Amino acid sequence: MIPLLWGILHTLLVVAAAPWATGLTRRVKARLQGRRGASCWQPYRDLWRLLQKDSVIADSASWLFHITPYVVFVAVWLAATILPTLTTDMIMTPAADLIALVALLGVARFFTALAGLDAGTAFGGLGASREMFIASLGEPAMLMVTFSLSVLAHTTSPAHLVEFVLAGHVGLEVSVGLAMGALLMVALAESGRIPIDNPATHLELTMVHEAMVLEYSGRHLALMEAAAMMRQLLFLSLIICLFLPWGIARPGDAAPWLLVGLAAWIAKVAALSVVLAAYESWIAKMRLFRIADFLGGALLLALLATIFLYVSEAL
Amino acid sequence: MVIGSAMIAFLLLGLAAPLGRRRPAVAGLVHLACLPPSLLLLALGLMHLAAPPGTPPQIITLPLGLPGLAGHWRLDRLSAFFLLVVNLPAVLAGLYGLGYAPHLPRPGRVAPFLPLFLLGMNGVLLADDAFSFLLAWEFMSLTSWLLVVADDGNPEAGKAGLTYLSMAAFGGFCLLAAFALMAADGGSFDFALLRAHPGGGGGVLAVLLVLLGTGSKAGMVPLHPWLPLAHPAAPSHASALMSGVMTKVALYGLIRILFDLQPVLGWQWGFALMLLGAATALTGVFYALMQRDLKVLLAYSTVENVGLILVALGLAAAFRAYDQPALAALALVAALYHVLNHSLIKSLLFLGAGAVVSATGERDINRLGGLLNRMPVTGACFLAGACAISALPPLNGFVSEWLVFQSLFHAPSLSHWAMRFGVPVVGVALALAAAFAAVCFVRAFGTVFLGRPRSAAAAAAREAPLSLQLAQVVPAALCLGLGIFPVLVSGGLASVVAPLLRVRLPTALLGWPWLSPIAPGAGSYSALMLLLTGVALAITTVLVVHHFGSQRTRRAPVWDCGTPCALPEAQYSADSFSQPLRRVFGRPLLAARELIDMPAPGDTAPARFRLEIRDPLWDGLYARLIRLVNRLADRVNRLQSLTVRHYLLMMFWTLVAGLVIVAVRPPL
Amino acid sequence: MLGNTTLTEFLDGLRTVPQHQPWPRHLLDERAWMDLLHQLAESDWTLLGLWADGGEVHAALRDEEDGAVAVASLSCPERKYPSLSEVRPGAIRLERALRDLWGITPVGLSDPRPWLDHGRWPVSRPLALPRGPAPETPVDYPFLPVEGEALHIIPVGPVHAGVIEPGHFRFTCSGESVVRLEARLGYTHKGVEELMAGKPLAEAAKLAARLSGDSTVAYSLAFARAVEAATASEAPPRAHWLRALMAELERIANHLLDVGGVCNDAAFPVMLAHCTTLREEVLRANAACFGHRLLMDRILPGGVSHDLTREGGATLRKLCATLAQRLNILVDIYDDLPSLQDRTVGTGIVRPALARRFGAGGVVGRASMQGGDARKAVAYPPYDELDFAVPTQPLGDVNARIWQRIEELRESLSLVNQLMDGMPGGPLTRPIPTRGGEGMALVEGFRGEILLWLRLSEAGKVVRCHPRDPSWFQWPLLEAAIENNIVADFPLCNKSFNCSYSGVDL
Amino acid sequence: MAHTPFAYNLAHLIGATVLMMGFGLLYQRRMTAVIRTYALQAMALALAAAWQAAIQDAPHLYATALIILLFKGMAVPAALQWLVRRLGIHRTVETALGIGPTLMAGVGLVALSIVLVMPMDIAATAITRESVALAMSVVLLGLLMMITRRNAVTQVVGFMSLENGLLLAAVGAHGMPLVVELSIAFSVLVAMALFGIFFFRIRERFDSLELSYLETSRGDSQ
Repeated sequence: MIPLLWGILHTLLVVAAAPWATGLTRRVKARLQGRRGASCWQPYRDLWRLLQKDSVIADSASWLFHITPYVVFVAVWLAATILPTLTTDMIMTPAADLIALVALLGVARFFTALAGLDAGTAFGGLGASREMFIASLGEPAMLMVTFSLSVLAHTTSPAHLVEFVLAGHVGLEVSVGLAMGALLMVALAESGRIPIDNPATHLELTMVHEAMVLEYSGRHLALMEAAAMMRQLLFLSLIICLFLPWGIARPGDAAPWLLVGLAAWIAKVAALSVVLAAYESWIAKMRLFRIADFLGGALLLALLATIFLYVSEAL
Repeated sequence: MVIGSAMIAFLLLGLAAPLGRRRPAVAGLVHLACLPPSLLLLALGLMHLAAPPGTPPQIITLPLGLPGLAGHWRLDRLSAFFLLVVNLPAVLAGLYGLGYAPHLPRPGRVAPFLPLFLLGMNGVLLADDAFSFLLAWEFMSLTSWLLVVADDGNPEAGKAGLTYLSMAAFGGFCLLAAFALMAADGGSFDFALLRAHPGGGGGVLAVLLVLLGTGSKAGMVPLHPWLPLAHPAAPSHASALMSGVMTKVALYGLIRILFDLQPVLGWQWGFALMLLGAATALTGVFYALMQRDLKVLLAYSTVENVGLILVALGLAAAFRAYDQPALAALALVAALYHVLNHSLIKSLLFLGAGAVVSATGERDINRLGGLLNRMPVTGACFLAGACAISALPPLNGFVSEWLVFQSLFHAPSLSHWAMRFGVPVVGVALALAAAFAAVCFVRAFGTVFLGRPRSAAAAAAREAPLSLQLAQVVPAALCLGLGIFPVLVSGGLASVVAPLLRVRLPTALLGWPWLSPIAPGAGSYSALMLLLTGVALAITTVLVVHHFGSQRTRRAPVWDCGTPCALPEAQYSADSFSQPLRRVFGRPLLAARELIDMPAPGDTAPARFRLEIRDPLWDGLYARLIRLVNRLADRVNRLQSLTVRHYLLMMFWTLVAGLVIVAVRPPL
Repeated sequence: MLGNTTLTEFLDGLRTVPQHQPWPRHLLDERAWMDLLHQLAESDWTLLGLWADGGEVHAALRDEEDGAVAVASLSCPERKYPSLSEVRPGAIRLERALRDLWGITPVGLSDPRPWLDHGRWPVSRPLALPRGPAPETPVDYPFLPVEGEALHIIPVGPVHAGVIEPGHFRFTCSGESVVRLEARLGYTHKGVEELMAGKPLAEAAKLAARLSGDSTVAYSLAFARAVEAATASEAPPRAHWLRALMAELERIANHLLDVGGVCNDAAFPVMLAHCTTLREEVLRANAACFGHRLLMDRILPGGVSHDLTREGGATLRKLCATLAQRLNILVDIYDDLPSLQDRTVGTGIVRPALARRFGAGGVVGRASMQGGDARKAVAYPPYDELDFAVPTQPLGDVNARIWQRIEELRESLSLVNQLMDGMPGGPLTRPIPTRGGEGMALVEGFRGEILLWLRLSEAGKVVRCHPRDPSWFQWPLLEAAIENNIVADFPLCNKSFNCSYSGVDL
Repeated sequence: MAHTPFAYNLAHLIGATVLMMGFGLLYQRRMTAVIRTYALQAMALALAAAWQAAIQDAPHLYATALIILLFKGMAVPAALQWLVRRLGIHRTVETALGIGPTLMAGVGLVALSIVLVMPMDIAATAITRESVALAMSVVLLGLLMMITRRNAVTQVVGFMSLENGLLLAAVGAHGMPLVVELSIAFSVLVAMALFGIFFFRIRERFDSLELSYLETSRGDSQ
């Protein structure tokens, strides 16, 4: 009963905290640019405002366009639910592992791209084409990170990976370092941040994610935006969960430990958001075709991580 | 008994069909008549699979075959499983053909061969000696060739048929030689005897020939070029069978020989198979990504999936060689799961493509678009197929992909360094192939079914007739079912694999809804849990959004950044969609070049764009081979105009050479 | 005779119009015009402008060898004249605009499509004397053809996702590769030439100051100089120096914003934030010294309206010192940021030969080796007394245009200091005599050389005023700059050009 | 001399950072970025030396670390930056092989060095296979960079990164005297001076080539 309760709480937590993390990133970025910036809570207001508006849908769009925001939102939410944040004692732990998580994000991307193509506009296609191009390298890199971690820990389940790390089976392994580097690169790409995509741009021709959702409005747009925020939080949580899990509550811990886990998670998310904002402020966006080098590099890094395991395992 | 009657039914149907070739309705009837025997075989396969473990295989010996040799037929769990794989799509194809075949340009050239084709494929599955196997195999090849060239008005089909025929002949010859080598030591073509003497005779060369023979039929790189020519040339339901089923029959041959008849292979074979599979998967999906013809695209996607299965088979062989039967069973289950999935998905997609083609007359996806609004059932089913083949949960494609990756992730435990380095590289290839597959099907579904129509034909499309719809809805539902209840399927597959590897894979260590084949903590997947949670979250989302937000939806002209443009070209074409990938990977792989001629500003001359794509494999291997053969043929041509004395001389020398070989050859 | 004649020699024997200052205007007949065409094909005279006035077509030319400027006029009673577009492609859009506005047909112009007239005006040929009727059905605008399989079109604008000026860009692409780009402008037509006609000088000066908000000083200066030329008067020396001071301040403010803007379009907003604060300091100094942030209406025919006080001078000197220092920091950031360099270097190359063919000046031209700068070429006061260089860049890419702006910023900062040092005393204005005449001015704005031609009536009112923005010759180059680039890099190219949408559509 | 796994792991992690910077060198396309990555590599190397000093209890390695940090991590990069800016060649890195293929070749080289190291029997020394593999990989990557990058500056950087790999192996080995490291450092100095002269001599060539290479090696047209 208790895991179920925590599971529900955790499910609500990830959806509730996502706009805050995005708001924090935006605020720090604004600060770094010498602006005052909007409050961290502004994304909530934005989403609320969008929710109140009517949704306008293009004449040429099909039913797929209607359901996509729900599919995307639920898929990302589901993925975020799988991932342990404050505790590893989760009801959803056995239901899906990292491969399934990648695939769930793939579902969200698949449908977002289709929705981009649905209205029959040039920009939607532009975004969809670029998104799938980026994903075609990012997703394998993510899978390879999973690969190297699972070779190390003999599991692909995130909760068990956390257990494995916390149990001290793995120290500062070279492979872990390489895998983390790869995951950081993938996370930037997958959560649509600079230097891959610029969520704040107004230049249609340079957009990726924004171009796909250009035709959305009202509640549908709110869902798409919320899904994007949740995706960003998810990747922060993933990095935390795989590489900085300390502080997380474990099965059998008493309730206060859960609060500690919560506090630790929030602190780590905040810290990573600040780091992300700082990094974003000091780099320009890449040329589109340079992304292939970047993510190809991430893929190779993850491959190296797997290869390096053999040397250390042979010790 | 049952098998025999079903087989005879196919045979009679095939023989009877030409009688009514003048009437298109007869073609439909023939397809209808194919249903009962297919259903019968399907039920038979299911029954055999459902039988308790330890049930012996059914063996039938018929006085058919080479003089002095009986024809051996056998139904074991592997055959039973493949009966399922063959006859389920066969039922769908029959259903589909019922409504579809009468509208073909030449229904009389299709109807007789379909039952014969089914006969051939089922025959391969049941054969238990080399002669019967090869007979059925060649029968399958020949009838499928006849289906390819069914549309005699199409010169492309003629060329495809020629390529296919030569490739089939090559494959058949390889298998023949392989069996000859294998039988050389055992002294028998009977599978039972071969099974009794594992590791006998032939060795490396035999395995290589088996690989070439079955690989060429399955579409293994570099023996695949015939496949994207031949599969799409046949009528759509035959394409579905060829692509979805016949490749699986070829893989059946591979599994039968490698895991049943010749189970003593070094890990090197598994390694080679893995690398070949990875190359096949990547090549297939990358070519699929570049195609404009919907059916060719699907055919290339078949190549990709065959690659995936080959990787799993290679892993299984390697695990077995390293004496890790549990992991070998996992890999083999993954392979078989994907065999089943792909046969369903690819049938579904080809049937959908057929519906699109017959509704619009258009196979070029750059001239389609917006069909989801006009063909909702076909569109929804195709979407299900696209999701499934892109390995999206909770559909079935994901389960088999998950299993393949799980077995792959445990492969680094194998101790040889080549394996340790090779496996991650294969992992990268598979991950790339999976991601490309998603791109490919977003592109295909997006350009065909979404957006605005790009041609008048696409704008005037109508939904397919009921039988066609039914033939698509059933596999789509099955895709979902096989995805949601993976434990049931993998449990069944574990029983198929058990006799081959002598170990039974535990598929649900965590309990019923969780697929967890390796260890309780080693990663598990439960589609049902995900689906239920997802539904719960979806309901919550809908309730919250509709309670707190506006519920109104307005329809309006497309916004398009304030510049709606009515031209159909003002949306991405399929070529444009895949251009970034073409630009990054196409340059090294396909020597793809974009030639852009952009006039200076103010110049009103047209700008020009030309794309040059060349297939290095075709140029480098096949084109050279063809030239060589042509040159040889020219030489040989001279033989036709020799005198009688020359002919006699040649016969004499051949005789002497033969005698010398016999004399020199060491005794058996 | 062809080939080695100077512009002055060529036009020498032709009839000259009296009262056209400061450069001569010659009346050509049909044959002389054809000779001119042949001569243009041989020589490298730059076409400075092409405009109509009643039944006459005027072409302003400059011989780059000796800097001689002249206007050639052809009377065309049959409302057609031989087109210059064959020999000077920069004239194509000017001729199309001329046809739309005046109904005068350029014979031999290869592009039959309208330019400014989108078929939405209540009249056609608005400047011709009998105006034409409005089209009854919406006009179809065929874009230039593209041949190739499975290409797609991206129509961008005139409404954009960001708040920028309206312009329509039509890309025909294969995926990310651009096969053809065509711009369609003319969404901001205000009918300025017609508005100017008949206005007294003071009102016309106000209009001139509002032709282009970011170049208000440059246009005011051009107008004032043209008026002074037409009336053969001269502003007092202190006015010249103050005008130059304002012009440089305007240049500094705009270049700062452009440098930041280009970086922002490469998703590096930090640079824009810093550049914007610097620009804000300039604007505040403007407000403190001259009473208007953008210096609008500070320059009048005959002089300037505001004087620079001692405190104002001190403010500006301090401003220059801070700017120079902080600019260096920003330049270092730009130069040291590989991710930014990666975007700008090699992107959007304009070949020097092409820039020359179109006679493009300004930042765009100078970043492609074209050294033209009216401050040097015309050397209007006080620039003849100042020491400054006209930098150029060889490569013509986005990076070159950024560097061009940075170096011009540095020159301008030095100029501001020189202007303060050498500022003469004396009156601010001198009255303009009321008399008729024709005047032309060439003034260097921050985008490039602005040409302004006007004719005054004897009553001292504007009869006809034709301002020609430098963007006319820069816009077409944008279509070439995209060659070999991908769609996603277009905004960067466009921002690095920063052409005026409004200026080419008055 | 029993070291804790933690000590080893951290040493390896630092080594891996050096290796990653080696890949970074291959990935970068701007001269400034290349030099900066090189500086980071040298700093990671200094860290590795310092850590080895701590775990081996060998104070002379602290000196090595300091030398590396000051000389290779700061002085050399600064000199190179100055040189590059002085010559006006801080634009694109000229590649003989595209970035992607180079990176793939790099991974292949790392795999190769691991294969070579695997059968090594080094129980006797404190150097673990992993660190040898790391060092050898860095050396090979440096070589790869020298082969695949046309520009003289990048070749120098490749050479020095190769030499970083040697140092990485050296600091990991016990009992290597300070003199060796000093001599290596000086050898770099000599190399620097030589290459400096070399640059100035080929400057004219750069000037004349700049335009054409810019057009052929633009970022997205590879």
